[in-house]
Amino acid sequence: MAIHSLELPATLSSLTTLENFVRQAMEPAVPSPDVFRDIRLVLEELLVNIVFYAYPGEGGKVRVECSLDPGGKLCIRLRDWGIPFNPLEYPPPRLEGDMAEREIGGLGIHLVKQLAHEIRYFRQEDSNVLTVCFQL
Amino acid sequence: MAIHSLELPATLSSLTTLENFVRQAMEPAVPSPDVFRDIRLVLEELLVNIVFYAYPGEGGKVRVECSLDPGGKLCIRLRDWGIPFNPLEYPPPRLEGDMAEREIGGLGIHLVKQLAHEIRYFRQEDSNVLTVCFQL
Amino acid sequence: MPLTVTSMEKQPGVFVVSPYGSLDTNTHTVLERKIDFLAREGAAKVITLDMGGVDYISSMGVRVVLKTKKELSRRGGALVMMNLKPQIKRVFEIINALPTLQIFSSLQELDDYLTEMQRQVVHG
Amino acid sequence: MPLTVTSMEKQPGVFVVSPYGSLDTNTHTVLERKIDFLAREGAAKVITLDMGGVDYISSMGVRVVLKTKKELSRRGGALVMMNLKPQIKRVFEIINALPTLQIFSSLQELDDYLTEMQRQVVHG
Ligand SMILES: Nc1ncnc2c1ncn2[C@@H]1O[C@H](COP(=O)(O)OP(=O)(O)O)[C@@H](O)[C@H]1O
Ligand SMILES: Nc1ncnc2c1ncn2[C@@H]1O[C@H](COP(=O)(O)OP(=O)(O)O)[C@@H](O)[C@H]1O
Repeated sequence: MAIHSLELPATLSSLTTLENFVRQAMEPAVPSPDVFRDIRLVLEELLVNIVFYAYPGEGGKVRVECSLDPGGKLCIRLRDWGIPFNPLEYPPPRLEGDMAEREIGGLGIHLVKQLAHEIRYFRQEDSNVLTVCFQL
Repeated sequence: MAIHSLELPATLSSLTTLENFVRQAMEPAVPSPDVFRDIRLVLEELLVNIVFYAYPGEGGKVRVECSLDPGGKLCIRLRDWGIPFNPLEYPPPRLEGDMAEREIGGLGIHLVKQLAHEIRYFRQEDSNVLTVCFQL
Repeated sequence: MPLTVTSMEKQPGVFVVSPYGSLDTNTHTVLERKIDFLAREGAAKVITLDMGGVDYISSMGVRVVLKTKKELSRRGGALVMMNLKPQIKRVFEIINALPTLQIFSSLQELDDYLTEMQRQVVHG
Repeated sequence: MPLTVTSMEKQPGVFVVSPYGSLDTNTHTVLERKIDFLAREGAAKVITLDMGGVDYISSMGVRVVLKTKKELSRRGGALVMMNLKPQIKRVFEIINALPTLQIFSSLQELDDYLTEMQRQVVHG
């Protein structure tokens, strides 16, 4: 099982690089457009959150690892060295009532939880390690 | 006098490519950081305006040509095939009074006019040709 | 994938805005600025987002839609949507934004709504 | 050049926000979202933008500053700036935004202002 890995600065411009990297790591598997879109959405929400929130100090980096098992399960592991944050424990946003009335927030993590087929989080030394898996 | 040219899609992600292209076209001249920042700002404002406004239809492209004369004058010519628009005729924004009170707009072209050392515009067939020059 | 945005004025202050491409973190500014522009230069009150050309949206795209709705409501206008592809509808569904957003399924339905809106804007 | 943004709460609702890098079309979202976050989670009323780390700003960066000022004023708060590098000051100068923006030249001056602001927010 090949593992591809990459280290990126935690900036918005890393988004395209990350997407292309994961696309290549999936080969030769060809996910359906729907699954591919879900993967892309989960990656965007997670990377963007690292950019916005993980490093309240001077910025930092993200490490990505991708692995595809013979059964067609793709796992993407994102590691950052930012403040401890476990998205699995983050409370779901208030979803009732008129969206346009309330402050807009908490949508990203909710989307990730709904779209990833599997999510695991652990804190390892000074890093957050989040793994999301998809059955291609 | 070498002329470098490049064609780009009129999208926000072309901004970095455009900046790098112009940086290379300037070589071996080394502008002062101040002039370089002005060039970058003018390019950003112009490209972003083409992205936002030139193609109200389905999007389009931009053609860039750079030339540096022996006297150290750098000219950058941007061509788009969008709606006719002559920024030199665009009225200056209202600059008096409390900025935060009024709608925010018209700043980009004003900045370009103040920062470029020379600006020329002509409409050629179905394209807008805008040339901005800087003495490096 | 980049984003391009076209717009059309149906009646004074009533616009159909059609984004085309991906509505995400790197592109949402294009839609945001187009809407700002229509609000400023076109005195936009009612905006119909024709989402037929959008095949990807992230939470940043959703923010632009919800913020625009908020801003237009504040000014007595409205934002409605039409032609959502299944994958786009799904994103709005997951965050339960569909009840908030008026979604039209036919042009006729939209036109009836706009006529009613226009009557209110003019007389209200 | 990317943009990173740090923030510090000086008093309840009073923040110093320090962008670092380029404040342009591709990066302004980072500052915009940080400010949204402080408004939502920190009930930010008064924001001091410490611009000491910003060495490039385009009209998109200026928009974020002016929009934030507008929004905070609407809620009875304020936006002020400090430590503008000459090249940043020049951009605000060209568009004549300096009279609108309160610029502080020393920490002492800022602190006096914040104390006065805080008194008004608490008692007003
Ligand atoms: N990587 C992260 N590190 C630290 N905090 C985070 C991270 N991702 C998200 N958060 C926190 O979780 C909150 C919810 O995130 P999200 O669901 O993406 O919505 P939003 O960004 O709109 O608030 C954020 O406001 C932030 O406080
Ligand atoms: N390349 C262009 N093609 C067509 N119209 C343009 C172009 N650039 C600018 N404009 C028009 O000029 C106006 C002023 O542009 P600008 O000074 O950059 O400020 P802003 O984008 O904030 O309005 C725009 O609102 C738009 O109507």
